[in-house]
Amino acid sequence: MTQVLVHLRLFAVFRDTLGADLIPVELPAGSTVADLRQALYCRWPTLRNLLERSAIAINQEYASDNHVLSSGDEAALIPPVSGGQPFSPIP
Amino acid sequence: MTQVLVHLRLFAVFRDTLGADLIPVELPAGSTVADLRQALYCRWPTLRNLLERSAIAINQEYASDNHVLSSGDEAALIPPVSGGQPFSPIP
Amino acid sequence: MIQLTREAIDYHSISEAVRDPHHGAVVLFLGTVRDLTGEDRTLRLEYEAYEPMAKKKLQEILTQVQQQWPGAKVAIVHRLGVLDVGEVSVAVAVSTPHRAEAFAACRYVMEAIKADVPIWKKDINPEGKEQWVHPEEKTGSPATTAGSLQ
Amino acid sequence: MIQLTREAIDYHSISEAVRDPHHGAVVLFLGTVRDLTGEDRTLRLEYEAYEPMAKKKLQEILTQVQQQWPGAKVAIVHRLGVLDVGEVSVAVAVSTPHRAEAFAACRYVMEAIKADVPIWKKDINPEGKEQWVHPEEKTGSPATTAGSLQ
Repeated sequence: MTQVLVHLRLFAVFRDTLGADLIPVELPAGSTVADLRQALYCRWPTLRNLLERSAIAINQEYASDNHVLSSGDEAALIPPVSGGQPFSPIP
Repeated sequence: MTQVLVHLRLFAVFRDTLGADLIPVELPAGSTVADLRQALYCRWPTLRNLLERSAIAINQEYASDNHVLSSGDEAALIPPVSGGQPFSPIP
Repeated sequence: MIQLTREAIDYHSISEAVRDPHHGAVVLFLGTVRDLTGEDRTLRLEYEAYEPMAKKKLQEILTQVQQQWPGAKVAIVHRLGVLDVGEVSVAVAVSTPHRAEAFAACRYVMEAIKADVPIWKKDINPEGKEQWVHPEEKTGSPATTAGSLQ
Repeated sequence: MIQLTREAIDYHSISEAVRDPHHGAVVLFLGTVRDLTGEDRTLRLEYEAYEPMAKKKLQEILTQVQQQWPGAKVAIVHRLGVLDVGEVSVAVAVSTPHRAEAFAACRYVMEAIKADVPIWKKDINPEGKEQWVHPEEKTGSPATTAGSLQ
Protein backbone atom coordinates (compact mmCIF):
# COMPACT_ATOMS: atom_id res chain seq x y z
CA MET A 1 0.00 0.00 0.00
CA THR A 2 1.59 3.26 -1.08
CA GLN A 3 -1.15 5.63 -0.01
CA VAL A 4 -2.65 6.53 3.31
CA LEU A 5 -6.21 7.82 3.49
CA VAL A 6 -7.28 9.93 6.44
CA HIS A 7 -10.69 11.37 7.11
CA LEU A 8 -10.34 14.94 8.25
CA ARG A 9 -13.10 16.40 10.41
CA LEU A 10 -13.82 20.09 10.04
CA PHE A 11 -15.35 22.36 12.65
CA ALA A 12 -16.40 25.95 13.19
CA VAL A 13 -14.89 28.36 10.69
CA PHE A 14 -13.44 25.56 8.54
CA ARG A 15 -16.74 23.71 8.25
CA ASP A 16 -18.63 26.89 7.48
CA THR A 17 -16.04 28.16 4.98
CA LEU A 18 -15.50 24.86 3.17
CA GLY A 19 -19.09 23.67 3.35
CA ALA A 20 -18.20 20.17 4.59
CA ASP A 21 -17.67 18.50 7.93
CA LEU A 22 -15.56 15.57 6.79
CA ILE A 23 -13.14 15.42 3.88
CA PRO A 24 -10.92 12.56 2.74
CA VAL A 25 -7.20 13.33 2.28
CA GLU A 26 -4.88 10.94 0.46
CA LEU A 27 -1.16 11.12 1.15
CA PRO A 28 1.87 8.96 0.39
CA ALA A 29 2.44 6.09 2.84
CA GLY A 30 4.64 7.16 5.76
CA SER A 31 3.31 10.73 5.70
CA THR A 32 3.31 12.67 8.94
CA VAL A 33 1.08 15.34 10.41
CA ALA A 34 3.52 17.89 8.97
CA ASP A 35 2.90 16.45 5.51
CA LEU A 36 -0.86 16.65 6.09
CA ARG A 37 -0.44 20.31 7.03
CA GLN A 38 1.50 20.97 3.84
CA ALA A 39 -1.22 19.30 1.82
CA LEU A 40 -3.83 21.52 3.47
CA TYR A 41 -1.75 24.67 2.83
CA CYS A 42 -1.59 23.74 -0.87
CA ARG A 43 -5.30 22.90 -1.06
CA TRP A 44 -6.56 26.02 0.74
CA PRO A 45 -3.87 28.68 0.37
CA THR A 46 -6.25 31.46 1.45
CA LEU A 47 -6.76 29.74 4.83
CA ARG A 48 -3.05 29.34 5.54
CA ASN A 49 -2.91 31.81 8.41
CA LEU A 50 -5.77 30.11 10.23
CA LEU A 51 -4.39 26.65 9.40
CA GLU A 52 -1.07 27.60 10.95
CA ARG A 53 -2.85 28.60 14.15
CA SER A 54 -4.87 25.39 14.23
CA ALA A 55 -3.97 22.09 15.82
CA ILE A 56 -4.40 18.70 14.22
CA ALA A 57 -5.83 15.89 16.29
CA ILE A 58 -5.34 12.25 15.39
CA ASN A 59 -7.77 9.81 16.97
CA GLN A 60 -8.97 12.52 19.35
CA GLU A 61 -5.54 13.48 20.62
CA TYR A 62 -3.47 16.55 19.73
CA ALA A 63 -0.72 15.28 17.43
CA SER A 64 2.80 16.58 16.94
CA ASP A 65 4.17 17.28 13.47
CA ASN A 66 6.27 14.09 13.38
CA HIS A 67 3.30 11.80 14.14
CA VAL A 68 3.05 9.23 11.32
CA LEU A 69 -0.41 8.80 9.81
CA SER A 70 -2.16 5.44 9.36
CA SER A 71 -5.03 4.64 7.04
CA GLY A 72 -8.33 4.97 8.83
CA ASP A 73 -7.03 7.52 11.30
CA GLU A 74 -9.68 9.94 12.50
CA ALA A 75 -8.04 13.30 11.88
CA ALA A 76 -9.51 16.63 12.92
CA LEU A 77 -8.60 20.20 12.24
CA ILE A 78 -8.90 22.14 15.49
CA PRO A 79 -9.03 25.92 15.06
CA PRO A 80 -8.12 28.00 18.12
CA VAL A 81 -10.69 27.42 20.88
CA SER A 82 -12.87 30.17 22.20
CA GLY A 83 -10.47 31.22 24.90
CA GLY A 84 -12.00 34.38 26.26
CA GLN A 85 -9.56 37.06 27.30
CA PRO A 86 -5.84 36.26 27.12
CA PHE A 87 -5.02 33.71 29.79
CA SER A 88 -3.46 35.09 32.90
CA PRO A 89 -1.06 32.73 34.66
CA ILE A 90 -2.76 30.33 37.02
CA PRO A 91 -1.90 31.51 40.53
CA MET B 1 -14.38 65.11 84.90
CA THR B 2 -11.34 62.99 85.76
CA GLN B 3 -12.68 59.61 84.80
CA VAL B 4 -13.69 58.04 81.53
CA LEU B 5 -16.25 55.26 81.48
CA VAL B 6 -16.32 52.86 78.59
CA HIS B 7 -18.70 49.98 78.06
CA LEU B 8 -16.76 46.97 76.88
CA ARG B 9 -18.61 44.36 74.84
CA LEU B 10 -17.49 40.77 75.20
CA PHE B 11 -17.90 38.01 72.64
CA ALA B 12 -17.17 34.35 72.11
CA VAL B 13 -14.60 32.95 74.53
CA PHE B 14 -14.54 36.13 76.64
CA ARG B 15 -18.30 36.22 77.08
CA ASP B 16 -18.45 32.51 77.92
CA THR B 17 -15.48 32.66 80.30
CA LEU B 18 -16.47 35.84 82.11
CA GLY B 19 -20.21 35.23 82.07
CA ALA B 20 -21.09 38.72 80.84
CA ASP B 21 -21.57 40.39 77.48
CA LEU B 22 -21.01 44.00 78.56
CA ILE B 23 -18.82 45.30 81.37
CA PRO B 24 -18.16 48.90 82.41
CA VAL B 25 -14.51 49.94 82.72
CA GLU B 26 -13.50 53.15 84.47
CA LEU B 27 -10.17 54.71 83.58
CA PRO B 28 -8.47 58.06 84.25
CA ALA B 29 -9.41 60.81 81.79
CA GLY B 30 -7.10 60.84 78.78
CA SER B 31 -6.58 57.10 78.88
CA THR B 32 -5.81 55.33 75.62
CA VAL B 33 -6.59 51.94 74.23
CA ALA B 34 -3.18 50.82 75.53
CA ASP B 35 -4.28 51.85 79.04
CA LEU B 36 -7.51 49.92 78.60
CA ARG B 37 -5.48 46.86 77.63
CA GLN B 38 -3.32 47.22 80.74
CA ALA B 39 -6.44 47.45 82.89
CA LEU B 40 -7.75 44.25 81.33
CA TYR B 41 -4.44 42.46 81.85
CA CYS B 42 -4.58 43.42 85.55
CA ARG B 43 -8.21 42.41 85.92
CA TRP B 44 -7.95 39.05 84.14
CA PRO B 45 -4.32 37.94 84.36
CA THR B 46 -5.16 34.36 83.35
CA LEU B 47 -6.55 35.59 80.02
CA ARG B 48 -3.48 37.66 79.17
CA ASN B 49 -2.31 35.51 76.27
CA LEU B 50 -5.71 35.65 74.58
CA LEU B 51 -6.08 39.36 75.39
CA GLU B 52 -2.76 40.06 73.69
CA ARG B 53 -3.99 38.32 70.55
CA SER B 54 -7.28 40.20 70.59
CA ALA B 55 -8.11 43.52 68.98
CA ILE B 56 -9.99 46.35 70.61
CA ALA B 57 -12.67 48.13 68.64
CA ILE B 58 -13.89 51.59 69.55
CA ASN B 59 -17.23 52.58 68.09
CA GLN B 60 -17.14 49.58 65.75
CA GLU B 61 -13.71 50.33 64.32
CA TYR B 62 -10.41 48.60 65.10
CA ALA B 63 -8.47 51.04 67.29
CA SER B 64 -4.74 51.54 67.60
CA ASP B 65 -3.06 51.60 71.03
CA ASN B 66 -2.69 55.40 71.04
CA HIS B 67 -6.40 56.04 70.44
CA VAL B 68 -7.73 58.23 73.29
CA LEU B 69 -10.92 57.01 74.92
CA SER B 70 -14.02 59.15 75.48
CA SER B 71 -16.82 58.56 77.94
CA GLY B 72 -19.67 56.70 76.32
CA ASP B 73 -17.43 55.03 73.75
CA GLU B 74 -18.68 51.63 72.64
CA ALA B 75 -15.64 49.44 73.16
CA ALA B 76 -15.42 45.80 72.17
CA LEU B 77 -12.93 43.08 72.78
CA ILE B 78 -12.42 41.18 69.53
CA PRO B 79 -10.75 37.79 69.93
CA PRO B 80 -9.11 36.34 66.83
CA VAL B 81 -11.75 35.60 64.19
CA SER B 82 -12.46 32.14 62.92
CA GLY B 83 -9.92 32.26 60.15
CA GLY B 84 -9.91 28.76 58.77
CA GLN B 85 -6.57 27.50 57.58
CA PRO B 86 -3.61 29.93 57.66
CA PHE B 87 -4.14 32.59 55.03
CA SER B 88 -2.29 32.09 51.83
CA PRO B 89 -1.30 35.27 50.01
CA ILE B 90 -4.04 36.62 47.79
CA PRO B 91 -2.93 35.96 44.21
CA MET C 1 -25.73 43.01 48.99
CA ILE C 2 -24.83 42.10 52.56
CA GLN C 3 -26.75 39.94 54.97
CA LEU C 4 -26.29 38.25 58.33
CA THR C 5 -28.93 35.59 58.78
CA ARG C 6 -30.04 32.85 61.14
CA GLU C 7 -31.87 31.03 58.33
CA ALA C 8 -30.39 28.55 55.85
CA ILE C 9 -28.62 30.49 53.09
CA ASP C 10 -30.37 30.37 49.71
CA TYR C 11 -27.13 30.58 47.78
CA HIS C 12 -28.79 29.97 44.44
CA SER C 13 -30.62 33.27 44.73
CA ILE C 14 -27.36 35.00 45.64
CA SER C 15 -25.59 33.83 42.51
CA GLU C 16 -28.66 34.81 40.47
CA ALA C 17 -28.60 38.25 42.09
CA VAL C 18 -25.14 39.11 40.76
CA ARG C 19 -25.73 37.96 37.18
CA ASP C 20 -25.53 40.74 34.61
CA PRO C 21 -25.74 40.79 30.81
CA HIS C 22 -22.46 42.77 30.67
CA HIS C 23 -20.68 40.18 32.84
CA GLY C 24 -19.38 36.92 31.42
CA ALA C 25 -18.23 35.39 34.71
CA VAL C 26 -19.81 34.51 38.04
CA VAL C 27 -17.83 32.97 40.91
CA LEU C 28 -19.69 31.66 43.94
CA PHE C 29 -17.90 30.57 47.08
CA LEU C 30 -19.61 28.49 49.76
CA GLY C 31 -18.08 27.82 53.15
CA THR C 32 -19.62 24.68 54.60
CA VAL C 33 -19.36 22.99 57.98
CA ARG C 34 -16.71 20.26 57.80
CA ASP C 35 -16.91 17.17 59.99
CA LEU C 36 -13.15 16.78 60.41
CA THR C 37 -10.30 19.16 61.22
CA GLY C 38 -7.18 17.05 61.23
CA GLU C 39 -8.27 14.21 63.53
CA ASP C 40 -10.80 16.27 65.46
CA ARG C 41 -14.43 15.58 64.73
CA THR C 42 -17.05 18.33 64.57
CA LEU C 43 -20.73 17.71 65.25
CA ARG C 44 -21.95 21.31 64.96
CA LEU C 45 -20.61 24.85 64.75
CA GLU C 46 -22.11 27.88 66.41
CA TYR C 47 -21.44 31.23 64.75
CA GLU C 48 -21.62 34.50 66.63
CA ALA C 49 -21.06 38.05 65.37
CA TYR C 50 -20.57 41.53 66.72
CA GLU C 51 -23.38 42.33 64.32
CA PRO C 52 -23.24 46.10 63.72
CA MET C 53 -19.46 46.05 63.34
CA ALA C 54 -19.57 42.92 61.18
CA LYS C 55 -22.00 44.64 58.81
CA LYS C 56 -19.83 47.74 58.74
CA LYS C 57 -16.73 45.68 57.95
CA LEU C 58 -18.56 43.75 55.22
CA GLN C 59 -19.66 47.05 53.73
CA GLU C 60 -16.03 48.21 53.75
CA ILE C 61 -15.06 45.03 51.91
CA LEU C 62 -17.66 45.82 49.22
CA THR C 63 -16.15 49.29 48.90
CA GLN C 64 -12.65 47.84 48.56
CA VAL C 65 -13.89 45.47 45.85
CA GLN C 66 -15.43 48.40 43.95
CA GLN C 67 -12.12 50.25 44.14
CA GLN C 68 -10.12 47.29 42.82
CA TRP C 69 -12.70 45.91 40.38
CA PRO C 70 -15.07 48.76 39.46
CA GLY C 71 -18.49 47.52 38.41
CA ALA C 72 -18.15 44.08 39.99
CA LYS C 73 -21.44 42.87 41.47
CA VAL C 74 -20.99 41.26 44.88
CA ALA C 75 -23.28 39.54 47.36
CA ILE C 76 -22.18 38.33 50.79
CA VAL C 77 -24.34 36.35 53.20
CA HIS C 78 -23.05 34.95 56.49
CA ARG C 79 -25.01 32.57 58.64
CA LEU C 80 -25.19 32.94 62.44
CA GLY C 81 -26.34 30.50 65.11
CA VAL C 82 -26.02 26.72 65.23
CA LEU C 83 -25.11 24.86 62.02
CA ASP C 84 -24.93 21.13 61.38
CA VAL C 85 -22.20 19.46 59.36
CA GLY C 86 -22.69 20.15 55.66
CA GLU C 87 -24.60 23.40 56.11
CA VAL C 88 -23.47 26.59 54.39
CA SER C 89 -21.97 29.14 56.79
CA VAL C 90 -20.99 31.78 54.26
CA ALA C 91 -21.77 32.46 50.61
CA VAL C 92 -20.03 35.03 48.43
CA ALA C 93 -21.05 35.61 44.82
CA VAL C 94 -19.22 37.92 42.43
CA SER C 95 -19.77 38.75 38.78
CA THR C 96 -17.43 40.66 36.48
CA PRO C 97 -16.97 40.92 32.72
CA HIS C 98 -14.13 38.33 32.65
CA ARG C 99 -13.25 35.32 34.74
CA ALA C 100 -9.88 36.37 36.14
CA GLU C 101 -11.38 39.29 38.06
CA ALA C 102 -14.34 37.25 39.30
CA PHE C 103 -12.01 34.65 40.83
CA ALA C 104 -9.70 37.31 42.28
CA ALA C 105 -12.50 39.43 43.74
CA CYS C 106 -14.32 36.46 45.29
CA ARG C 107 -11.06 35.22 46.81
CA TYR C 108 -10.33 38.73 48.08
CA VAL C 109 -13.71 38.94 49.79
CA MET C 110 -13.24 35.60 51.53
CA GLU C 111 -9.75 36.44 52.78
CA ALA C 112 -10.98 39.81 54.02
CA ILE C 113 -13.93 38.22 55.83
CA LYS C 114 -11.68 35.70 57.54
CA ALA C 115 -9.14 38.37 58.50
CA ASP C 116 -11.23 41.32 59.63
CA VAL C 117 -14.92 40.67 60.19
CA PRO C 118 -15.86 40.02 63.84
CA ILE C 119 -17.60 36.66 63.44
CA TRP C 120 -16.52 33.73 65.58
CA LYS C 121 -17.28 30.05 65.65
CA LYS C 122 -17.58 27.57 68.47
CA ASP C 123 -16.85 23.97 67.66
CA ILE C 124 -19.07 21.34 69.29
CA ASN C 125 -17.70 17.80 69.00
CA PRO C 126 -19.66 14.53 69.11
CA GLU C 127 -18.87 14.16 72.85
CA GLY C 128 -20.46 17.53 73.52
CA LYS C 129 -17.19 19.37 74.15
CA GLU C 130 -17.43 23.02 73.11
CA GLN C 131 -14.47 25.14 72.06
CA TRP C 132 -14.23 28.60 70.56
CA VAL C 133 -11.95 28.72 67.55
CA HIS C 134 -9.52 31.59 68.00
CA PRO C 135 -6.49 31.09 65.77
CA GLU C 136 -3.03 32.30 66.73
CA GLU C 137 -3.05 35.21 64.30
CA LYS C 138 -4.21 38.46 65.78
CA THR C 139 -7.36 39.99 64.28
CA GLY C 140 -7.48 43.53 62.98
CA SER C 141 -4.15 44.34 64.58
CA PRO C 142 -2.51 47.65 63.73
CA ALA C 143 0.22 45.62 62.02
CA THR C 144 -2.20 44.29 59.42
CA THR C 145 -4.67 47.14 59.14
CA ALA C 146 -2.43 50.11 59.86
CA GLY C 147 -3.37 51.71 56.55
CA SER C 148 -6.92 52.32 57.68
CA LEU C 149 -6.21 53.22 61.29
CA GLN C 150 -4.68 56.66 61.50
CA MET D 1 -18.93 14.49 36.56
CA ILE D 2 -18.72 15.69 32.97
CA GLN D 3 -21.53 16.67 30.67
CA LEU D 4 -22.05 18.34 27.31
CA THR D 5 -25.65 19.46 27.00
CA ARG D 6 -28.01 21.33 24.72
CA GLU D 7 -30.35 22.13 27.62
CA ALA D 8 -30.09 25.03 30.07
CA ILE D 9 -27.50 24.17 32.74
CA ASP D 10 -28.96 23.47 36.17
CA TYR D 11 -25.92 24.83 37.97
CA HIS D 12 -27.52 24.62 41.39
CA SER D 13 -27.63 20.84 41.13
CA ILE D 14 -23.98 20.84 40.07
CA SER D 15 -22.83 22.72 43.13
CA GLU D 16 -25.00 20.45 45.29
CA ALA D 17 -23.41 17.41 43.63
CA VAL D 18 -19.90 18.30 44.81
CA ARG D 19 -20.80 19.07 48.42
CA ASP D 20 -19.20 16.73 50.94
CA PRO D 21 -19.20 16.63 54.75
CA HIS D 22 -15.38 16.42 54.74
CA HIS D 23 -15.12 19.50 52.53
CA GLY D 24 -15.42 23.03 53.91
CA ALA D 25 -15.27 24.87 50.60
CA VAL D 26 -17.21 24.88 47.35
CA VAL D 27 -16.31 27.14 44.42
CA LEU D 28 -18.69 27.39 41.49
CA PHE D 29 -17.75 29.17 38.28
CA LEU D 30 -20.34 30.17 35.69
CA GLY D 31 -19.44 31.43 32.26
CA THR D 32 -22.33 33.48 30.90
CA VAL D 33 -23.03 35.08 27.52
CA ARG D 34 -21.96 38.72 27.62
CA ASP D 35 -23.68 41.34 25.48
CA LEU D 36 -20.54 43.43 24.91
CA THR D 37 -16.95 42.66 23.95
CA GLY D 38 -15.18 45.98 23.85
CA GLU D 39 -17.57 47.95 21.63
CA ASP D 40 -18.93 44.93 19.77
CA ARG D 41 -22.44 43.85 20.67
CA THR D 42 -23.45 40.22 20.92
CA LEU D 43 -27.02 39.03 20.39
CA ARG D 44 -26.40 35.28 20.70
CA LEU D 45 -23.56 32.79 20.80
CA GLU D 46 -23.54 29.39 19.17
CA TYR D 47 -21.31 26.75 20.77
CA GLU D 48 -20.04 23.76 18.86
CA ALA D 49 -17.82 20.90 20.04
CA TYR D 50 -15.84 18.04 18.64
CA GLU D 51 -17.84 16.03 21.14
CA PRO D 52 -15.93 12.77 21.69
CA MET D 53 -12.58 14.59 21.90
CA ALA D 54 -14.05 17.32 24.13
CA LYS D 55 -15.30 14.68 26.58
CA LYS D 56 -11.93 12.95 26.51
CA LYS D 57 -10.12 16.25 27.20
CA LEU D 58 -12.52 17.12 30.02
CA GLN D 59 -11.89 13.68 31.53
CA GLU D 60 -8.15 14.35 31.34
CA ILE D 61 -8.71 17.63 33.17
CA LEU D 62 -10.52 15.75 35.97
CA THR D 63 -7.55 13.39 36.19
CA GLN D 64 -5.13 16.32 36.40
CA VAL D 65 -7.21 17.86 39.19
CA GLN D 66 -7.11 14.57 41.12
CA GLN D 67 -3.34 14.49 40.78
CA GLN D 68 -2.90 18.04 42.04
CA TRP D 69 -5.73 18.08 44.61
CA PRO D 70 -6.45 14.47 45.59
CA GLY D 71 -10.00 13.97 46.79
CA ALA D 72 -11.37 17.16 45.23
CA LYS D 73 -14.90 16.69 43.90
CA VAL D 74 -15.41 18.29 40.49
CA ALA D 75 -18.33 18.72 38.13
CA ILE D 76 -18.07 20.26 34.67
CA VAL D 77 -21.00 20.98 32.36
CA HIS D 78 -20.65 22.79 29.04
CA ARG D 79 -23.59 23.95 26.99
CA LEU D 80 -23.73 23.51 23.21
CA GLY D 81 -26.00 25.10 20.63
CA VAL D 82 -27.47 28.59 20.53
CA LEU D 83 -27.41 30.69 23.71
CA ASP D 84 -28.97 34.07 24.39
CA VAL D 85 -27.26 36.86 26.31
CA GLY D 86 -27.20 36.04 30.02
CA GLU D 87 -27.41 32.27 29.62
CA VAL D 88 -24.84 30.01 31.26
CA SER D 89 -22.42 28.43 28.77
CA VAL D 90 -20.21 26.57 31.23
CA ALA D 91 -20.43 25.64 34.90
CA VAL D 92 -17.60 24.21 36.97
CA ALA D 93 -18.09 23.25 40.62
CA VAL D 94 -15.29 22.09 42.90
CA SER D 95 -15.24 21.14 46.55
CA THR D 96 -12.17 20.58 48.73
CA PRO D 97 -11.49 20.57 52.48
CA HIS D 98 -10.18 24.20 52.46
CA ARG D 99 -10.90 27.25 50.37
CA ALA D 100 -7.49 27.88 48.81
CA GLU D 101 -7.55 24.58 46.92
CA ALA D 102 -11.15 24.99 45.84
CA PHE D 103 -10.38 28.36 44.23
CA ALA D 104 -7.15 27.07 42.66
CA ALA D 105 -8.71 23.88 41.30
CA CYS D 106 -11.77 25.65 39.86
CA ARG D 107 -9.54 28.23 38.20
CA TYR D 108 -7.29 25.46 36.88
CA VAL D 109 -10.26 23.68 35.31
CA MET D 110 -11.48 26.85 33.59
CA GLU D 111 -8.05 27.72 32.17
CA ALA D 112 -7.61 24.14 30.96
CA ILE D 113 -11.04 24.15 29.29
CA LYS D 114 -10.30 27.41 27.51
CA ALA D 115 -6.85 26.24 26.43
CA ASP D 116 -7.37 22.64 25.34
CA VAL D 117 -10.95 21.50 24.93
CA PRO D 118 -12.24 21.60 21.33
CA ILE D 119 -15.32 23.75 21.84
CA TRP D 120 -15.85 26.83 19.70
CA LYS D 121 -18.23 29.72 19.71
CA LYS D 122 -19.78 31.74 16.92
CA ASP D 123 -20.77 35.29 17.75
CA ILE D 124 -24.03 36.56 16.25
CA ASN D 125 -24.48 40.34 16.51
CA PRO D 126 -27.75 42.32 16.50
CA GLU D 127 -27.36 42.97 12.75
CA GLY D 128 -27.22 39.24 12.12
CA LYS D 129 -23.51 39.14 11.33
CA GLU D 130 -21.97 35.82 12.34
CA GLN D 131 -18.34 35.34 13.24
CA TRP D 132 -16.43 32.40 14.70
CA VAL D 133 -14.24 33.38 17.60
CA HIS D 134 -10.76 31.99 17.03
CA PRO D 135 -8.23 33.86 19.12
CA GLU D 136 -4.66 34.39 18.00
CA GLU D 137 -3.19 31.81 20.37
CA LYS D 138 -2.76 28.38 18.89
CA THR D 139 -4.77 25.60 20.51
CA GLY D 140 -3.17 22.38 21.73
CA SER D 141 0.08 23.23 19.96
CA PRO D 142 3.17 21.15 20.67
CA ALA D 143 4.64 24.29 22.24
CA THR D 144 2.02 24.34 24.99
CA THR D 145 1.22 20.64 25.35
CA ALA D 146 4.56 19.07 24.50
CA GLY D 147 4.66 17.21 27.80
CA SER D 148 1.74 15.01 26.86
CA LEU D 149 2.61 14.49 23.22
CA GLN D 150 5.58 12.19 22.81
